[in-house]
Amino acid sequence: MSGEHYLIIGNGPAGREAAITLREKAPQSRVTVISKENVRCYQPHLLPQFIAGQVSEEELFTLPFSFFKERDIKLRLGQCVVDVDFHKSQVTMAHKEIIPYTGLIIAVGGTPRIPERCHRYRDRMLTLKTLTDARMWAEKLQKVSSALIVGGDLTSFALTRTLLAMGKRVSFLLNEESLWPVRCDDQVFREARVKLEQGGVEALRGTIQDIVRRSETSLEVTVDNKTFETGIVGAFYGLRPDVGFLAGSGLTIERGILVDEYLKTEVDNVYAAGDCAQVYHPGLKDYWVSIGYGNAENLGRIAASNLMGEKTPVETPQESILCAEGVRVNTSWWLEF
Amino acid sequence: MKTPARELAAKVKSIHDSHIFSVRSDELPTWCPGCGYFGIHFGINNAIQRLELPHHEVMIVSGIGCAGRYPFFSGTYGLHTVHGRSLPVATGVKLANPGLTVLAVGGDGDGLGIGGGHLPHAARRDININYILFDNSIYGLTKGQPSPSSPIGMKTKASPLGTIDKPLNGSLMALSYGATFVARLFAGDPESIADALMEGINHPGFAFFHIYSTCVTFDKQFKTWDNLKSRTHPLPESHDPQDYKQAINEVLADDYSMGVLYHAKPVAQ
Amino acid sequence: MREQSDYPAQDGKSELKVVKQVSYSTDPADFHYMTVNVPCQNACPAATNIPAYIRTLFEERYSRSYELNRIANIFPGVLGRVCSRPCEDQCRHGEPELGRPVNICHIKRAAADYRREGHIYMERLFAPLGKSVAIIGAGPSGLAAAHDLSTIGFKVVMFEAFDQPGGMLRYGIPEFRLPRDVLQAEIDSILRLGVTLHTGRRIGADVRMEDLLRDYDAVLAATGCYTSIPLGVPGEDLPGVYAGLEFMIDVTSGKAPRVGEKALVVGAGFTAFDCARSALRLGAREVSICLRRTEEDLRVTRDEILEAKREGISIKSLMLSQRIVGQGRAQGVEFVRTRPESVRADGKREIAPIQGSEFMEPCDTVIVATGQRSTPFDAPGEKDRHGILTPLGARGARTSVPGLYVAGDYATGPSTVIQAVAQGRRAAEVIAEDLTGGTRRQKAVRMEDTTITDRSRSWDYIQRQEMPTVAPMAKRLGSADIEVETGYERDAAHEESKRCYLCYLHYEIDMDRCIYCRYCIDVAPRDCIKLVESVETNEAGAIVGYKETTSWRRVNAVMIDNARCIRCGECARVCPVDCISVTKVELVERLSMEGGQ
Amino acid sequence: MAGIDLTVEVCGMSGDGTIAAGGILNEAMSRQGYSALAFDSYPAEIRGFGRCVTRSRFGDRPKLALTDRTNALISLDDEQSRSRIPFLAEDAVVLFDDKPPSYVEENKSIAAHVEPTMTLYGAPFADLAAKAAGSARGRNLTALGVFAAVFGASPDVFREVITGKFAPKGEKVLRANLKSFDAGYEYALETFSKRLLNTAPPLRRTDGSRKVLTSGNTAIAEGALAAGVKLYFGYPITPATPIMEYLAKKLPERGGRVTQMEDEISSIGAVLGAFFAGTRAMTATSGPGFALMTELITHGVMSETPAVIIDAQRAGPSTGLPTKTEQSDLQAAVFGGPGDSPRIVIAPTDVAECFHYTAKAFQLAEKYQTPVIVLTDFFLDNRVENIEPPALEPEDARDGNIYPDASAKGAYRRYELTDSGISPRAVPGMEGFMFAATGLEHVERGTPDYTPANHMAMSQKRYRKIRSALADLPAPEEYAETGPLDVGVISWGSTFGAALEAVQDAQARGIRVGALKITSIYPYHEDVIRTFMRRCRKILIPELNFEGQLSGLIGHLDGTEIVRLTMATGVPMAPSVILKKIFEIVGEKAA
Repeated sequence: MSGEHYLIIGNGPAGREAAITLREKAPQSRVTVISKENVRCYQPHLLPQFIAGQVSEEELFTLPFSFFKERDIKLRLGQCVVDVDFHKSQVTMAHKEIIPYTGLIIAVGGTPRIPERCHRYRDRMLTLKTLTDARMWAEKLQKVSSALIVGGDLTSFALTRTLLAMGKRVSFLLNEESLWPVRCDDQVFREARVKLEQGGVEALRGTIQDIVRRSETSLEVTVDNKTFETGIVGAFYGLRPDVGFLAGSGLTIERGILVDEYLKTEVDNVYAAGDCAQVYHPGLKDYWVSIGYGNAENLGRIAASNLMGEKTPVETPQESILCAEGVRVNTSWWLEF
Repeated sequence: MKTPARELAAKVKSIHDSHIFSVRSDELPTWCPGCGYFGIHFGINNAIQRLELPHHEVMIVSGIGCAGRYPFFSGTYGLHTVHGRSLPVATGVKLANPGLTVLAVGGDGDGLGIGGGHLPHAARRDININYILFDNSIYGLTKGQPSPSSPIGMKTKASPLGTIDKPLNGSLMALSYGATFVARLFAGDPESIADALMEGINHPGFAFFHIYSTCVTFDKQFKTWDNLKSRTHPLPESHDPQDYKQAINEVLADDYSMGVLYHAKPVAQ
Repeated sequence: MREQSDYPAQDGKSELKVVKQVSYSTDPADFHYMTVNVPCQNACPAATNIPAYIRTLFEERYSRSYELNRIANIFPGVLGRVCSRPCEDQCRHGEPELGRPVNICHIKRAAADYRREGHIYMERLFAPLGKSVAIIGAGPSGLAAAHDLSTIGFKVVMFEAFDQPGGMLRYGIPEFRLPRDVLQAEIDSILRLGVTLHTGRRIGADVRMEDLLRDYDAVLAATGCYTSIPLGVPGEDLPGVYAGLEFMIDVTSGKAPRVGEKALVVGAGFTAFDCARSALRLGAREVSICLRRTEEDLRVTRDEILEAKREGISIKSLMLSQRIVGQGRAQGVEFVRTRPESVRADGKREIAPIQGSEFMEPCDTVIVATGQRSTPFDAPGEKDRHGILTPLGARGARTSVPGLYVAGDYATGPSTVIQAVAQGRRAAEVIAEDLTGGTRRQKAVRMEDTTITDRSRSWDYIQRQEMPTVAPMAKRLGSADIEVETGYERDAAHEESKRCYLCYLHYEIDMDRCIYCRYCIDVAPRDCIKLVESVETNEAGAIVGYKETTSWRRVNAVMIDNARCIRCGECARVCPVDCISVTKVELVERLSMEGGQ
Repeated sequence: MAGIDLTVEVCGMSGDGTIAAGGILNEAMSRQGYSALAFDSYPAEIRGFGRCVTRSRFGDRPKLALTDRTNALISLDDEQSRSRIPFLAEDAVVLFDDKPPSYVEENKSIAAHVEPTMTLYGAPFADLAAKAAGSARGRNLTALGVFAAVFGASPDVFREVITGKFAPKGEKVLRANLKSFDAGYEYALETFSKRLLNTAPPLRRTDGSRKVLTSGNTAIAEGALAAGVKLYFGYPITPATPIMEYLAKKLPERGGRVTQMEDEISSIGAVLGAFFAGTRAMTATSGPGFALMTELITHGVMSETPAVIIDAQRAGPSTGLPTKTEQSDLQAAVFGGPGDSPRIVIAPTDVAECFHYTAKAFQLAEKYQTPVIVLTDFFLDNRVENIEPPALEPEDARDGNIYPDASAKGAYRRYELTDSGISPRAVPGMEGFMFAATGLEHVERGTPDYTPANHMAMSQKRYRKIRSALADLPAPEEYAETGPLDVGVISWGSTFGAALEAVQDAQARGIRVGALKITSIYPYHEDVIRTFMRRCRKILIPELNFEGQLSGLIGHLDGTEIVRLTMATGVPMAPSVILKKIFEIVGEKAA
C-alpha cells in the first residue's frame, strides 16, 4: 500500500465509475467513497418506472458490496462531508473525523432546486431525486388521481409519461424557470405546449402564487390569481449541485462546480463529475450541467483518468445535441416526449 | 490576574528547560481527574529532583489500590506487589541493596487495612524505608467502600447506615509504633510534601508520611477538597519535631495540623 | 504600568474576594493577545468593544450598551442596520462545530432601539484649544472626525455640498433600509458638540481651498466617492440607462426616476442591490442583477441576497456586458459568458470572457452600479492620475500640503460605513497630534479581575435569532420608506445576547499552583485546555502555538487556549487548588487630560 | 433463528455511564416482555482506565448464553467501541455520537470502521443532553432514547424505568435524565425514518405479574436471605463485592449485619466462628481471596465446623484478569488446602440456580458440618436474567443442625464414628455437651491424637460423611433422547447454558447428541455420569479453563473418549463454538 489516498465524494454512477477506474489505474493506493445516502448505488433514471411499479427495488441496485470489498474500495455509506480544506488536502466529516487525501473527486450529484420565491410552500411540493423521494411518490399516488408538474426538467417528462401510463390526470406548468438546464423562451414554450398536449397533458403558463393544503389528498393551487385543485404538486426546477459543504472553500460554484473540459476545478488535485459538475457548452452559449445516467458514468471515468495524469477532454456534444438517459436529446429535447 | 502574554510564554519556557518532570514516566496517570494523588505525585516528583537522586537508584514499591498504581507513573524502578504486602517486599529490597532509596507507597486500605499488620514491624525494625500513606479514607479501586481511616458515619454502598467503627489515625499509629520520622501532610500542598520528603529521605531510619488526600469520585462528604483546604493548617511555630511527647500531644489535640510531627535525633551508633 | 496582585497564601478562594484589580498594558504581546482572543473587536475597523456592549445589553442596561458602541463607532443606530459586519465573520460562535455567529449587528440596533427615552451620551469634553479645523464633507467619515476633534477642544466647521448632512448614509442608502429619523438623531448628537455646519456649499464651486487653508489651522477633506465609473461599453448614453449612484441619489432625495417593466442592474455591490430593490419599489415588474462572477463572490450579506430574491429579484451569474442596444432608448444588453480562471496570488479570481458566447438580454431599463470613485476638487499638493490627493503616512491622513488632510472614501476609494468612521477618527487623531504635539487618546489593554461568569452551558445551544422583516411583499413594496427589517423584540435581543461567549474574559491556569490533575480537561466542552510541552512565540513574545503531548514526562504545563475557549467557566468551577483565574481583558482608549507628554 | 433474537451492546469508557445505560435498557426491554440475558464486562480499574461493555440478548424465549454476534452496538466512546466491530453481525446497526468534543484524525471515529453492510445512526448524544439538561452527563440516556426510537421500542416503558431509577436522587436529577432521554428519542424520531424491530409482539404481560431482572450475585444474596443468613463477613473483591453491598442494605432489616473485615483470612475465620456458635453466616470472595481462605477452610473440615463460601471465579492465576470470567478454581475448590480435606462443592448454572443452591448450601453445611463452597463465576455473577421470582424450597429453611440426643449428656462424643460419618453437633449454649474443636487430628471426643489407626479412621469418617451428602445433592440432568448418541456434551457452571443451546441446535439439525448438566462437583454422582457416558460414542466437555478441570475430575469414570473443549480467554463460551466442535466430532464419523 502506497501513501496515496484517493477520495470520492458521492456514490452515484459518476462516483462509482470513478472509484473503479482509480482502483484499476492506481492498484497500490487507498480508494475511499463517501456517500450521504446509506444505500447501495442504484440507477436513479429508473425511479419513474419504479414508481409505476414496472421496476422492483432490487432491480434498481447495481453492484453488490462484495464487488467493492474484493477491489478493496472502502465504502463509507451514510456519512457526510461538511468541509474541504484544499490547502491541507483534507475533508472534514459531519461526525468530526478529518480525512486527508492525495486526490479528490467530487461527484455528489444534485439536489432538487426550489426557487426562493417558492420557499413559502415548499413543504407542499414533492421532488424526485432519491429512492426515498420515489417511495413517497409511489405512496401518494395510491391516493390521488391528478398531479401538477411545475418547472419541468428531464425527469419531469419521464415522470409525466409514467403518470399518464398510470392513468393519472396531469397538468404541466411552464414559465421561464422551466426546462432546466435550458432557457425557456417563447418559441421553446410553444413547442413544449404542443408536445405536451399531444401527449394528453394540460399545459399551463404562469407563476404559482400559493399552494394550500385542503386535505390529505387535495391541494389548492393559485396561478396568476386563478385557483384550481390537484392531488400532488411536483417541483422540477432541475438540480442544484449538492455542494453546500463547499461554500467559501474557494471553488467557483454557480449551478454546479465550474470545471474545465478536463473536469478539473481551479484546484489541481480536485475534479468534479456527474450532475454537480458544470461545463461550458458552446451550443447553449451557457454553462450546462451534464444530466443523465450514461453521462455521469462517463464523466466519472474521465475525471478519474485525468486525476491519474491523463488528459482526456469531455467532448461536449455539438450544438443542440445532448445525450441523456440514452434518449437522443437536444436543446429542444422535450420534442422527444 | 492575567499574566502578561510575554511573561506567560517565558514561564512555560523556564519550566520546559528545568526538566523538572523528567522523573515521570510516559504514562498519563489513570487516577480520576481531580484526584489528590496528583498533588502527592507532584510533591514526590519535586523531592526526588531537588535531592538530585539518580533515578535508577530510586525504588518504589506499592501494594494494591489506586495508590498502588504509582510505580507505573514514575520513571524510577518500581514494583507493584500484592494487596497490603508492600512493606515486607520493600524491607527485602532495602536489605538486599542498601544503596537504593526505597519508597513504599499505598493507600489507607492497603496500609492500614489488609497490610495494617506490617506497619508496626516496619517501624520497629526502623530500616530506612520511606513509607508514604495515601490516605483518602476510602476504597477507591473497588468503587467506594469504607476504609480503616473512614470517619464514623461515612455512608457508602457497603455502609448504608454509616460506618460505626472508629477510624485509625495513621500518624498516631506510626508514632506509637515508634517510627522515628513522622510527617503529616496535605495533597493540596505539594510544596510542603516535597520539603518533608527531602528531610525524611535523608533520615537514616523508617520514615512515615501520612498524606491526607481526596477521592473525588467516591467521597463527596468528608475528605473533600473544600473540607481539607479549609481545615488543614501548618503546625504551630512553637512545635519542636524532636519532642516525642509534643508530637503525640499535637496529634491527639489536632487532626489537621500539617508538617513534620516528629524527627528523632539519630542515635549515635 | 501594572500593579502586582499578591495572592493570600494557601487559600486560593479568597483570590476572588480581593478588591477590584485593574491594570493596563501597552506591550505589543498583549495587543497581539487581543487580536487572537477577541476576534470580533479585532475585526471591527473601529475596534468596537463588542463583548462589553453585548454583556451590558444582557444586563438590560440598554443605554449603557448604546454608549459602549457610541464611544467607538459614533453611529450605533445607523450601523445597527447597515453595517457590513466584519465582526460576525470572525465570531467564535460561528466556528463550524459551534453553530452560527452571534447576531452582533442587530444587538447593536436593539441597544439603540431600547435605550432610555431621550437618552443623551455624556461626552468627556476638553477645554477649548483656541484652534479651528475645517471639514469638507459631512458624511460618516467627516462627522466622525468632527466628533473627535470637537471633544478634544477644537473649533470645527463643516462644509457640505448637499443640502443635508449624512453623505452616503443619506443619499446612498435607501429609506427602507435606514429610516431618516434614526440617522438625523445620531448626526445631531455630534453637531450638538458645537460643530458649525454649512450645507449647500460645494468645495471648488462655493468654497475655495486656499481660503480654507488660510483661515483654519487644519483642513480635512472627506468628500467621498461621488463619480460613477461607467461600464465603458457602447450605448451607455441611451435614455433608460442610469448610473447607480445618481439613481440612488434621485431616489433618496425624493425625485423618483422613471423605470420601465424590465430592469437590468449591472454590478455586484450593496449599491447594485439597493438600486435593484429600489427599482422594484418604483414599479419595475422584473428586475435582474447581472454578475460577472457568481453569487459565491458577492460581497453583500447572505440576508441581503435572500431578501432580494424573496422580493422576486433574480440574480444571473457569469455574464459580462458588451454593449447596450436600442433605438431611442435602451432595449437590451448584449452579454458574453465568462469563465473563472485560476486564483491569483491576492486570492481574487481572474474572470475571462468566452469567445463567441454572446447573447442578448432584453430590457427597458439598465442601471450601471459597477462602482464609483472619488470626485476631484482643485487643491494644491500631489495627486494621482484622477486628480485625487494622495494620502501619506501609515495612517493615510496627511497629504503633501501641510495642514491639509484627507479621510474616508475620498482617501481610500469606496469602502464600508464602519471603515469610513474608523478612517475619520484616525484622521482626527493625526490632526490633533500635529496641532497639539501630543496625543489625547492612547490605546491600551485593560485587565480587570473578575469572578466567574454566570453563563450557562445551555445558552450555547440557543438558536441565532433572525431579524424579523415585513412579511407580505405587497405591504413591503407598497411605499419606498417602509423599513423592511423591523428590529428585535426585547426578548429576542436578550436571547441573542446570551449567545455571546464573552471572549473578553480570559481564563488562565496559574502554573505555580497547578497540580496537573486534569480535572479541568475532564469537564472541558471542547479541546480548549491542553497538555503542553512547549509554546511557540512570535517576535512580540506572544504565544502563537502550543506543542501538545500525551507523554507524562513531557507535560510541562496545563494551559487554556483562549482562542479555543468558549468561556463556559466549568474549569474554574472544578479546579481543586483554585489556580484558574478569570480576567476581563479589553482593548480601550485611555484619555489623557494633559495635552502632549 | 425463528422469532426475535437481538443482541445489543453498549460500549464506552468507564465513567461514560455505560453500565447504567445497559441496566436501564435491560429493565425496559424486560418490562416489554422480552427475555433478557445481559453481561457487563467492566474493569475494577480507576475511572479513565478501561473499556466498559454491556451485552444484552433479548428474545421472545429465554436464552441461557450470549451469542458471538451482536446486532446493535451503542457506542459511547468510539475509541473503545472500535474493538467491538469484529463481534457485530453483518447487518448490525451502530449508534454513535456524531458530534464528539473535538475533531479526530482519520480512523479515530467508529464511522471509519463499520462495514458498508452495517447501518450507522449518528446522533449528537452529548450535545443533545447538554442542550436538554444543561450537562452532557446524561448522554448515555440520550443514546438509549435514540435506540428506543430506532428500534421502535416503547419510550414510556423506558421513562418508567428511568423514573424508577432516578426518582430517589431527587426531582432535579430525574428531570435532567428524562430530558436527556427524550432529547435522544425525539431527535431520532425526526431524523431517522427507518424503524427496526417494530414487529415487536405485544409480549408485555397483562396480569401485572412481572419477571424480575436479577444478577447472579443478587440471586445469591437473596438465596442466603431466604435461608435466614444472619451474618456476613467479607472483603471487597471483584466480582464478589456486590453480594456484600446487597446484603449490607438488606441484612439490617432482618436483624442481621454485614461486617467488612480487614481481609479474607479474617472473613472466613469469623464465618467459622459464627457457625460454630450456631448462627448461619457466609462470606463471598474470588480466586485470590479464596486462596487466602484455604487454610481456614481446611480447619473447618478438620474441626467439622460449617461454613458457606461463595467462590466467584475470575480469570487467574494470581491477580490475573480481575474483570474476566473463567471456571478455573474447580480443582482448588475441591482439593485446595493442606491435607486430605473433603468438602462439598456445588456449582449453579444459571441465575435461578444461584438462588436455590446458595439457600441449599446452609442446609448442607449444617447437616454435614463442613464448609460448603458454591462455585460461580464472573459471567454468572454479573450477568442479568429476567427470571420468575424464585421461591425457597421449604426444607432449606429448616435448621439443618443435628443436635446430640439428650441421652448423650455427659458422655458426648463430638466426633463419634457413625455409618453416615455424621456426628451430632452441639453448639455453645447447650448444657452438658461441652467439647473442644481443633485443627489438630483428634479422637471421637475431640482431644488431639496422632496414632496411625486414628488418623486413618478419622480420615475415612470425613470422606464417608461427605459421600453420604450425595443423597441431598442435586443429581445430573439429562437432555437427550433415549438410545445411543454420537456425542454427549457434559458441562457445568455458566458454560452449560451455551452447551445446551448448542445441543438443542444440533438436535434440531438431526444430529444424535445429548447434554448432561452437572451441578454437584464434589461429591459427584459417579453412576449417573458413567451410565450417560456409556451411551455416547464420544464425550465433549466444554469449560472455561485451560486444562479441562472437570474432565480431570470425572474423565476417568469410563473408557469413552473424552474431548476437552477448553478456553482460557476470559470471555464466556459462545454456543457457536460448541456447535462447531460437535460438527467436527460428527464429521470424523462421516469420514
